[in-house]
Amino acid sequence: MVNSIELDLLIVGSGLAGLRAAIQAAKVSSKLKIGVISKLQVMRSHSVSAEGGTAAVLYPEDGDSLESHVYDTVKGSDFLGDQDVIERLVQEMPSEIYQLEHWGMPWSRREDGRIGQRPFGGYSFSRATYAQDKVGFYEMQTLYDTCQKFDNIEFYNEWFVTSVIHDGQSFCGITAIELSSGNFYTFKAKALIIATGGAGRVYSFSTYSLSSTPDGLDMAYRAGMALKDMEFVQFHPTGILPSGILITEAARGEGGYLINKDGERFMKKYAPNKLELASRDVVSRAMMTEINEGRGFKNETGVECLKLDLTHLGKEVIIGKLPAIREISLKFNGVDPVTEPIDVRPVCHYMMGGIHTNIDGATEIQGIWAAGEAACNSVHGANRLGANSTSECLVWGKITGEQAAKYILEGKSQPPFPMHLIATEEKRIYDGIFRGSGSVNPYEVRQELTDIMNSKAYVYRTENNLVEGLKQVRQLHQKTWKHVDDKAKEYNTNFSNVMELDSMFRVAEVILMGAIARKESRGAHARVDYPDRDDKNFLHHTLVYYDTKEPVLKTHPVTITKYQPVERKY
Amino acid sequence: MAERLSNREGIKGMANPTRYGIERVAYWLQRLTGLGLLAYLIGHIFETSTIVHGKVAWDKMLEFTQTPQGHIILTLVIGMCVFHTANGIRVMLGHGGIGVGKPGQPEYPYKAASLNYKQRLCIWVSIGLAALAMMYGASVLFGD
Amino acid sequence: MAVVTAPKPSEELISIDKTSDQLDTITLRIARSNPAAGHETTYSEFKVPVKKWTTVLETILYVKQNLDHAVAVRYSCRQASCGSCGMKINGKPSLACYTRVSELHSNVITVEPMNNFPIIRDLAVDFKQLISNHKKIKPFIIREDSEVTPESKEFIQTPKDVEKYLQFSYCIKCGLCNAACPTMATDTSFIGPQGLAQAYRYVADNRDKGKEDRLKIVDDSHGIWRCHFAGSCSHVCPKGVDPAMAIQLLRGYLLGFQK
Amino acid sequence: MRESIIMKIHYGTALGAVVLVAVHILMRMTQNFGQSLQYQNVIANYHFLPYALMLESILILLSVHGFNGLRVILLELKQGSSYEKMVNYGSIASMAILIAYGSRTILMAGMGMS
Ligand SMILES: Cc1cc2nc3c(=O)[nH]c(=O)nc-3n(C[C@H](O)[C@H](O)[C@H](O)COP(=O)(O)OP(=O)(O)OC[C@H]3O[C@@H](n4cnc5c(N)ncnc54)[C@H](O)[C@@H]3O)c2cc1C
Ligand code: HEM
Ligand code: SF4
Ligand code: F3S
Ligand code: FES
Repeated sequence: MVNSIELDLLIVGSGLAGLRAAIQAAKVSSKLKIGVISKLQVMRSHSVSAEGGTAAVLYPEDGDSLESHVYDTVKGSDFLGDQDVIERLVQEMPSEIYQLEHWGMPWSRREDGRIGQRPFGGYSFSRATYAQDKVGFYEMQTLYDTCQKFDNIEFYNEWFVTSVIHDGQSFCGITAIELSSGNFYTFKAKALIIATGGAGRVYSFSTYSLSSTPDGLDMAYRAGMALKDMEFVQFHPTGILPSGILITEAARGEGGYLINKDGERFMKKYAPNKLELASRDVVSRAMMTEINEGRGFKNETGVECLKLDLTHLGKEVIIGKLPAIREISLKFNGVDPVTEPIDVRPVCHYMMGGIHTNIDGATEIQGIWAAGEAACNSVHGANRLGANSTSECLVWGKITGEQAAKYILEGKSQPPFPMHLIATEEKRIYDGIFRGSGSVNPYEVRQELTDIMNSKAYVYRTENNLVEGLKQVRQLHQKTWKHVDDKAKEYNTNFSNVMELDSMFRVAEVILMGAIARKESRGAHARVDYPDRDDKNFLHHTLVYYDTKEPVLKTHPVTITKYQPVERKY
Repeated sequence: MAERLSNREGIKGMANPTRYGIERVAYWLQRLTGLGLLAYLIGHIFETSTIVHGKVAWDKMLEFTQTPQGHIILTLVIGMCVFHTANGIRVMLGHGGIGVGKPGQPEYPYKAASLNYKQRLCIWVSIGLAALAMMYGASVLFGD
Repeated sequence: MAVVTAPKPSEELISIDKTSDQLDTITLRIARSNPAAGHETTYSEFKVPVKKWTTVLETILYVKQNLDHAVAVRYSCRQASCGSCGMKINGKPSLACYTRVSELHSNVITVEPMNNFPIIRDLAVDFKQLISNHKKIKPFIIREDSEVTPESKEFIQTPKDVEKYLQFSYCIKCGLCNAACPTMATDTSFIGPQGLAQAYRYVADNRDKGKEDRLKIVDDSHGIWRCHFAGSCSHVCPKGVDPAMAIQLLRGYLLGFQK
Repeated sequence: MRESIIMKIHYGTALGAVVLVAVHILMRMTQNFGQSLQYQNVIANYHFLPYALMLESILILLSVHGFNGLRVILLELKQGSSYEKMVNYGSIASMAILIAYGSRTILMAGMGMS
């Protein structure tokens, strides 16, 4: 007999989006039984690694305006962002910043005691609200701690969710494994919010936490929801070697330079106005061009890179405003940025795509919402601006939490629970994976898969590479890797790692197929063979649906309200 | 059984002062000397109670204490008392938040401000004072 | 125009030990146990290749990926910000992702689960107590107007005000302090340095009005008084939180030294 | 009793003891140490009321401080409500017994009953 737990609202994922949603729902009604379920302990989610800032318009009196934030974001998105959604983000943000502040967020302050902001790539005003360079960490802490106020929020720490159950129209529940005991459970609930974050670990060189795998995306995808715009993967200009740990954009926001082998501040060739603070896709491409044309450095590991120079900022600025950067480069690289430039290289950093939702974060299935990086409500289009993602998590955390809570309170009748799906899922997990057999090492497979993604679908892409990549991924998937050596029930991470790998294959395939289909260069998707943006044929979103044979590609229109596409220059 | 599962260090954690620096040693010494002094206090009260039985009983007791062993114990008590007192004053002030450093933005590599040199110095001074007192005490006791 | 300055050694540069280049294989000993399945602790030994930047977490993951898939270990961010990977490394509570092999100056590395937490399996320990003690001290801003209205602006707080609590909000809830504290070693009901430090973090925040509440909570027979300023918590804290300081400052309120 | 009150007493007794114990020990130093312990001298001390009172306060302060210290250690060693109750009452009882026994000496020696 399968263990079963019943709740009102289920939130999968305890990053910024998940926690914000939980608080909002709890505020709507203290009667709702809310469960936040996460494969990590709740306060360990990837969001703690976000460093640089959260964008919001706080100081119209100093010259900032909502309009400007909207336009910067639209332009950053290379006009693929849905403009109504972007407006929503920008309007909601200021109050979110104040709300966090009221809940205890240690925002860095100006001398007058008001909240501080710093410049960030792609913005025409200094509007990245910051708390040193640990913004995500402090936001997570503030939200996690605020959750402790509510007795109707229950945390399920280290529960691995495996599937979403619905009857074709409405949400019914999920299945999950409690890692500490290894027991399989079903959760029945009236509404679900998927906030499982980004999937950047499908690339081997990545800023993400090791746990940022696409399980959540895959769950939704397998359950019939579309994944949208997955071909847009953001490469951040400055990942350190060899680990890929991020050096935040704030390092350049505070005045850091990028230099090539000739000691040249090469960004002046590519973005004469904004230099290092052009949007990320532009800077990453510039860096790869420099490296490809032989003006890179060689890192000790043999990888080619460029250098980020902060030495001219002085010790005070570095220690006062970028302490974590100094700590990271000292610890993981052995370099003190006060005295030495840091080796950096573009690194997989964000997925613009995700589960297809509307402006309210609702998916195609009734009773299911998605928020945060896992969702794609098209606020970022083809390229996200730095500091806009934590914003997105907060705003749509709040919106979906509120919507889901209200939906539950409306008291729609619950569809009968499709028990047969539970049996199918159990079979997939236990017969398919847990008791599978083979001799291939899943960790080697994971390395191979992520290396393929790194080499075939990196900053610059070509038809050949992408097609080749897709072929390799599919071949690799055929291999009999589905087996788990560790046979213990308790805390079996070998098992969850294999589950994660399983999801990576399907999502990698979606990324590659989307990239092949998009024969243009837009935002983060740069095709060498189609170097220009093609608004005539490709000003639309890509949707990919799961099918047992081959994924099905569709398109979806872009919402344009005020700003017609123009050429994008920094 | 439950305790074993909880993986608590148990009494070893309290009793082993060799890790985590001098502050942990001071913690351990404070405990040990406190207990030692309590034992002595109890003994001392029984010791002095002999006086109610007159001079003979008292002198017999004195004889008993004025052996080399008795002197060693007394020397130890002096040391314990001095250390416990001196360190106790440090601990008390610390517990009141005095001399434990000021909050500020820590810099990597993080050094805890509460484990500052003043605290360390006080601990060493307490140990030093105790040693001096013991030497002096021993010289008086064995000097007779 | 920036020119690459020749890297010059700085006096405070905490550089990677250059001699450790020769370090190429180490022996990693991992404590293995599974109490729920009745398996007592044993140690497995592995030979692991290392480079000068290799962290202990990477050596464990190397084992997990190549030598023994069954090692149970918790990790996520690999950059010392999530607090997952606390364990005993050569006897001292440390973050695995934050300890470079070359720092340990030893060819044998022993990793064991943190003390004072129940073991789930191998290196993964149970955090229920830490989580519930954290909740117990009301780790949130207590005041009536803590929910914003459309007109709300921020509560004013100068950089100086921020400095009074900022350091304590560095806490990543890794639990190393609780693993090191001598009181924790025997007292199953002690709130522990992590929780007590967080109580102070909120008390010291000038936006908060919950001081009395929290003082009441920590003034318990297994509360703040069970800290003897042993300092081991601050000794192992990887984030410079200095819980020992926070606790003494908090106690200052109870003793009337601080207002 | 609130733990803070108990601990304030703990610190208070310690502080009080610092002063008084110092006097007590210095008294041994005013004369040659051996001499100070001569029966007559000791009895004389007990007959001197202020000194007897001081001894009595030292006795009370240190018993309270010492047994509370022991109580703290025992509370940290093991938990459980009946055990903790036992420790709490046990230490109060021990304090009382030690104080009573010591007071008997002071009283009897002071009144010249021996
Ligand atoms: C290094 C780095 C720095 C960044 N800096 C910034 C910045 O400065 N500003 C900015 O705006 N953005 C930044 N970002 C982006 C931003 O941090 C992320 O987009 C955001 O944190 C995502 O939050 P989330 O809530 O959607 O998901 P996450 O925080 O990733 O949380 C995902 C949650 O889902 C859970 N989960 C996943 N799969 C399962 C499963 N199968 N079962 C159960 N639970 C599951 C996880 O356990 C986790 O709790 C940065 C990103 C990176 C990588
Ligand atoms: C005269 C000066 C003394 C001072 C200033 C002093 C101070 C202190 C202080 C501050 C503590 C608390 C330590 C902590 O909580 O970590 C303490 C504990 C203790 N004291 Fe004293 N004390 C003195 C004398 C004595 C004497 C004479 C005895 C013996 C009867 C004694 C027995 C104890 C015991 C048993 C403890 C508990 C130890 C612990 O909790 O670690 N003290 N003392
Ligand atoms: S205080 Fe330090 S050691 Fe303790 S949990 Fe927080 S970060 Fe970890
Ligand atoms: S180690 Fe424990 S005793 Fe106090 S100073 Fe830290 S909590
Ligand atoms: S893995 Fe996050 S702290 Fe070590």
